[in-house]
Amino acid sequence: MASHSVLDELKRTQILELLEQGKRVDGRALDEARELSIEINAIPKANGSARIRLGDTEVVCGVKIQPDRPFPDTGDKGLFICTAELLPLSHPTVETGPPQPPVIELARVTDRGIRESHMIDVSQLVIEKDKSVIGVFADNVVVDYDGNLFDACSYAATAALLTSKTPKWNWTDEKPVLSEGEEGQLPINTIPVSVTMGKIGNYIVVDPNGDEWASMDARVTITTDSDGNICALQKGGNDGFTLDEIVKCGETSIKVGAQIREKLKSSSQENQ
Amino acid sequence: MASHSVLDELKRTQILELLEQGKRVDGRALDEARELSIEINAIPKANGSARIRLGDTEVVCGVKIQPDRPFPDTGDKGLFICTAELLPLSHPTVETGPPQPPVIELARVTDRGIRESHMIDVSQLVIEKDKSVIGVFADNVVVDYDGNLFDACSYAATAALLTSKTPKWNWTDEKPVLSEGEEGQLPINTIPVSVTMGKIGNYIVVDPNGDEWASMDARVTITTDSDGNICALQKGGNDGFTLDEIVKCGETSIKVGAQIREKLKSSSQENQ
Amino acid sequence: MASHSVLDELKRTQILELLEQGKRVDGRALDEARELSIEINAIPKANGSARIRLGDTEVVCGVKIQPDRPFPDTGDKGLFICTAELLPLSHPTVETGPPQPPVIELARVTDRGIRESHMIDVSQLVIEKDKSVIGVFADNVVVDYDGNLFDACSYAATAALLTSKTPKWNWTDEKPVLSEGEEGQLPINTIPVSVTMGKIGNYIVVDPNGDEWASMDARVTITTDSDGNICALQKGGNDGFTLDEIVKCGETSIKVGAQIREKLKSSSQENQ
Amino acid sequence: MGGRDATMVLLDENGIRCDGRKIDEPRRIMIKAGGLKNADGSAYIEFGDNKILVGVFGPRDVHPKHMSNTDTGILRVRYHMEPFSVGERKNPAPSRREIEISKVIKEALEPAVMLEKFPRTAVDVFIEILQADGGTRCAALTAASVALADAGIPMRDMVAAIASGKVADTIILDVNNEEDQAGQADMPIGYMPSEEKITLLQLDGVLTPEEYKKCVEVGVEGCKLVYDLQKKALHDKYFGEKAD
Amino acid sequence: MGGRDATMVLLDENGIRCDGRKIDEPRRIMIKAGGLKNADGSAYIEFGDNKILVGVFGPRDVHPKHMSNTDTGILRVRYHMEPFSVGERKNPAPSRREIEISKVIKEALEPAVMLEKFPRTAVDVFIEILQADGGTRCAALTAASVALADAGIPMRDMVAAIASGKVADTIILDVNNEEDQAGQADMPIGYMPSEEKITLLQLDGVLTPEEYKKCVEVGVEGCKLVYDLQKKALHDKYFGEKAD
Amino acid sequence: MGGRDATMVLLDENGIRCDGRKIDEPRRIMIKAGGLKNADGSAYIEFGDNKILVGVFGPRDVHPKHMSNTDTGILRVRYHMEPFSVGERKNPAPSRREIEISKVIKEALEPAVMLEKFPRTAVDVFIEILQADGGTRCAALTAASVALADAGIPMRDMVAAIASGKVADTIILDVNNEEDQAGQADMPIGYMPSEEKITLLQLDGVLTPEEYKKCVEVGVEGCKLVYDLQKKALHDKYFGEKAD
Repeated sequence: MASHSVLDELKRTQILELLEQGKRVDGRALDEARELSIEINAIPKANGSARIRLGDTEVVCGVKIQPDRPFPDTGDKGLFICTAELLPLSHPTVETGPPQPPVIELARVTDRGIRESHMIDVSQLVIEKDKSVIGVFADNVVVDYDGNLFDACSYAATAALLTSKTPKWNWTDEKPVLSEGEEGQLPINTIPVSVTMGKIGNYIVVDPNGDEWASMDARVTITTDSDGNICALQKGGNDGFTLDEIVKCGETSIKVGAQIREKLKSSSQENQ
Repeated sequence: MASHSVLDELKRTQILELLEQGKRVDGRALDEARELSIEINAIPKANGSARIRLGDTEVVCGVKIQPDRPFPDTGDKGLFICTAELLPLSHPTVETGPPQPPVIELARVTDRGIRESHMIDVSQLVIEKDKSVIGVFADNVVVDYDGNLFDACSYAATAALLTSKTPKWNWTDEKPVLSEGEEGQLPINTIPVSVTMGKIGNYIVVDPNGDEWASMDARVTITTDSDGNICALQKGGNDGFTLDEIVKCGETSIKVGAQIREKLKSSSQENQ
Repeated sequence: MASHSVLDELKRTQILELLEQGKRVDGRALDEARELSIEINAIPKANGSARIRLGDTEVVCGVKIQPDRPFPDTGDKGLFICTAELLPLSHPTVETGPPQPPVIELARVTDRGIRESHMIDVSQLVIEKDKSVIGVFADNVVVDYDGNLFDACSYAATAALLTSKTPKWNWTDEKPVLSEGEEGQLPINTIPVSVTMGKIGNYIVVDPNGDEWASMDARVTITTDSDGNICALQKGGNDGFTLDEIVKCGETSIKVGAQIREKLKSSSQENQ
Repeated sequence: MGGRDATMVLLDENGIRCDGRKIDEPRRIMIKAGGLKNADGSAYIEFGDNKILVGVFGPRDVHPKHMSNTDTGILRVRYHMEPFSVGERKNPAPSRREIEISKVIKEALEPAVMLEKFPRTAVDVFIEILQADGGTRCAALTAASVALADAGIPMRDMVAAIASGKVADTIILDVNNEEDQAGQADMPIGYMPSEEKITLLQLDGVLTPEEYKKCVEVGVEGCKLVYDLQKKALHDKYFGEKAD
Repeated sequence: MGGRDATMVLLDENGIRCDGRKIDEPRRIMIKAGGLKNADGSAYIEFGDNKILVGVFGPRDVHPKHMSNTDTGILRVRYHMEPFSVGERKNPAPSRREIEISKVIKEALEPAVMLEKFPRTAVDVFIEILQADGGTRCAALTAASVALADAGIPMRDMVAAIASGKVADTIILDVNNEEDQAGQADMPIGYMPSEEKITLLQLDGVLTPEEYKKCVEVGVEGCKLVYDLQKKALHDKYFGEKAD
Repeated sequence: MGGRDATMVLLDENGIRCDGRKIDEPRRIMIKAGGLKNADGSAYIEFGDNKILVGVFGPRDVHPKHMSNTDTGILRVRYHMEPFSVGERKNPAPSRREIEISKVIKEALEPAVMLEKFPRTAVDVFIEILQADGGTRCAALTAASVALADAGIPMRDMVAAIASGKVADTIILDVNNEEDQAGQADMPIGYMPSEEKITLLQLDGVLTPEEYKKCVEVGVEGCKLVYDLQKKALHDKYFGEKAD
């Protein structure tokens, strides 16, 4: 997805010509995300899961919840770790092997968007202070690629977390013992929504698809929370933004984020 | 050993022509293994060891027995781990570096043949339940290559295990303490014997040598125990077997395995 | 720094012609080290540090002192570990990635020179026997390369260790607890000094610079202690030394080492 | 194979297994050909509680070139488990088990694929275990055959796969996770029905010579059942009412 | 961002921060262009207690060749922390954090470097964090720009960088380590003043829409201060009294 | 070198060492040239309780080509310990110690091998430590020289090796494992007798200048003893009664 060919150049020219007329290749408005479909509980044996499609980008997220050791300096907090991986069947250019920098960035941005929103109240995930805590692992795998993995992974993880069931453990004989039959929800504070915008020439488009992603000059991913505040941001790509563009992108992320938050809420409530 | 050259093709043609006359390149019968020579205690500082030659394939196995932590869910069982490695001096094509898939398969098949036979009663290898157990590590290194490493590694490991001396440990002050001067045998239930058969054209030969190994279409390794039962099997190679062939191979593995088991027994008894 | 070009050949010819006249490319005597400048405490947040230049070779060493677990069989001794790394900005040929054999040798020889001199009395670095000890980590990074990293890293580490301040820890509630405000010196027994000599043709030169390093046939690094004894030695390079040369190198290392030891002492005393 | 949970009844007096099946009854199997946009061919299988996705790319160029073969195409297979696919979260690094199974499945598919038809190139088969429930390698091999066919790769036949095994001294078809853990033997089989060739075969556990023969026979019969479902999946995609 | 040490006073009643600075006051910044003998260009920065060394090589050949681009040069950036640069000794293996920051800095520098002027070649930027104190990526980006200029690499502009943030519900300039740990938000910004382009931007922590706007504006103003120091460093080396 | 076990008597009043040897007496040394079928040359050595196997391949092509040298051949050496060769089972991953010793042995062999006679190619020396007992590097270097000669590689001389050292304030020949652990100094030496060149030399432990000189001299004399055994091993294979 990184190589630039003559074909890519032609696509970019076409995309730019359309944008000059206020149009996008797939007919969307500039500030319109693609259709988001959410299948909750796609992996029933996990503690939570979701399989989502954002246009033709498809991601599966499975959540595992299990006892773990706390970090030495935060013995009063549980763990939350969110990962992302590009499966080689998602696109012909994906290679197997250790994750490359773009995938490491994807995983870290997805993780940070959720973590910085304080979506999960990790202070409630303690089994025994300093000794045993609950770890929540949200692992995203990209199954089909058509651009904008940042938002797709974020939505998959959020949908999976909102509908996760967490077991309960008691601290007995110096180890965590599963309390059979007791299950609860994760302690959720807010619903973070990431909105990624691409800059192509002087135009900024929401949720770039694969062709737009290959053509864009820069991008910014902004995560907002249920209060309409901004809680995480990541700029990328090999060009820059003006100050005004960045402020405008903030506003767009709040507006588009609110729509997607409703979608995430309703699909999770259907599955309680 | 994976590359196919014109020379390999010529060898295969010659091997097949001979097989049509009921003969093998080295004069053996189709169901005849090569001569097996066993030197017990080749590495005196190990807890057990054997250096074996199967034809011109040579393998050294050293057994180390030492306290270890049990796996979390099997605190009432000791550990048994068997590995295999192709040393680069064993053949000009062997490369150093992390093990390639054929070597990983070799190690796992060798391990599984012994493990699934329940040769070693790991329930007797507990120092303190859930806290400390005895680990038995049988490491095979291939020193000279002439085909059929599966059986060579299996025989080396079995011969080394049959003659291993295990120290004793007591659980004192929350750690295992060596009990000086006390040594015993490993708790042995049965003697597993692996027999590998190669399919070349429509012929099946026992214990393929290096030239046969490079020429064969498919292979199957079948391990039998002292009761004449079949306890592990692995098919390999890029062709298949008919149902009848597979049944016949089972019978051959029992017959040939019984001969080799006697050989393993007698060489271990000479070394008690 | 390993490749040999026509330019390298020309340089070697020039160096040899000068040596035949008793001269070196930079005007030094054969048994003369380059100027050594030492900046103590270059990294104030570390427990000790030094930035040194030996001619145009520059090394930064930072010392970290922190509680650690002892090795199982030496529970009555603290840890001392010295490393060395070639930063890619130090020379255009340095590559990033896992350390290559020459860097591994550099790190191990630097570590051994200090360790074998017993410079640091690790028996005084115990917080609680068998449970918690003090670890002293001296990490060298090469910032600019002009030959003879062995001595440059050794001097940087020694200068940093001589001026390190060590915190104190008490064993409370089964863990080491920092005793605020108490700081002391490391327990120092002796000052080891490494002297590296290169053999070019039949000439032996002290402290080879980058051009000499690329031209030399063999090298020997000899470390001496404050008593004028020899405590570590490493021969390298793809030629050999006569017995007489080796004995002579020992004498040179004592003589040159004494000069450098004075320099290390005085710069550390200025910074107490 | 002594079984961790000796108290579990794997087979009751009426010959009914722990999950309600009869001894020769496979679990629910659902195969779907296609589904992925970017892969050249794909398949999805649910085999009991296994959920597996397979994508195929190729024939395509090989990099680096010296890995290619001027006489024949090469087949590359990766079997990979998602971290969330098993009980305790799996470490993302490829395990030795995954590497071995990748090789075993590759060698089970090679007799079926006409590699000689595309020299110098490679066909890549990527197997993703989304949820595991015992018998993943058989389910994966079954789905991989369908994905290869979906990609239009020339094939002699498809390989169908299922495990036979032994529980409570009885030979059974399609070993599930509990039976694998607590049972006496597990024998995964891959079979090309029209070629009558066994291309995958493994065994863990102890069998008498008679049981061994029975086990292979029961497995081969099971493969024929699976084979029909493979053909149906391709038919549904290419000739079914929902075909696109 | 709840803050580990809730008792620390990050901003007192007089608007003075924990290290004595005013809310819009940067830490002490010292930039030196050059300094390394072997690198084609280099710079050293002290930014508060950060101490960072940057070396640049290139344009130079790319190995292996297929990594090069016939149309344009490529920029490669490595951000690397020394084991002794942080409180607890850092494991020498590159962390995922270092890999991400390398990428973020690379993408912040690319708009500034005229890569099209040296096709097929690469420029390497090696960033070494000798001592870290919060805001390393901004200090590193600032120094990297100076090192690139010192190497004579053609540039549209330099990128200046600093973080704005929020502590005690107040937007501040140049977040230090304590403020990053115990504060409410940290927003590193990289900016090319003459091009008026933001090329690095990240945010951790919660901001209202108004605070967000303010934070970007404060950061951009801060970058202009840093920019003057970058120009001064180059001037001192090439036109100053101590120029060699 | 303070010695873990201060109570062990390393040298008694009669000048007899812990294993019964005199101070200038080497351990039992048995060298066999040849033995491996596939290697181009090989040797096996028992040196005290050390058991070491060496195989040599080459001169042969180098892959990738750019690693070769048009002017000269290259020598590659790998020193490798089996997991079972030491007291506690060794982790199979190559340790930093093994990498350093590989380099040291390579540089000790290079002066002996006429690399200039086979430009563009490589000679590979694979050293396998089957059982270790102190002094493995000297025993390995000794056997590697014989294996190179057995492979017909043109050589200026063989390198013979042994360690001298210091125990109980006395200079001794051939340091065993206990003496290495509890003694005062260990000095491995590799020497080409006909060239009179020391090609391997290391020292751990404290020596006065006089002891240092003595130690080198004792080591060189020891190497001459080893050298005779090397020549005998080759003679036995090629001219002995058992020669094939």
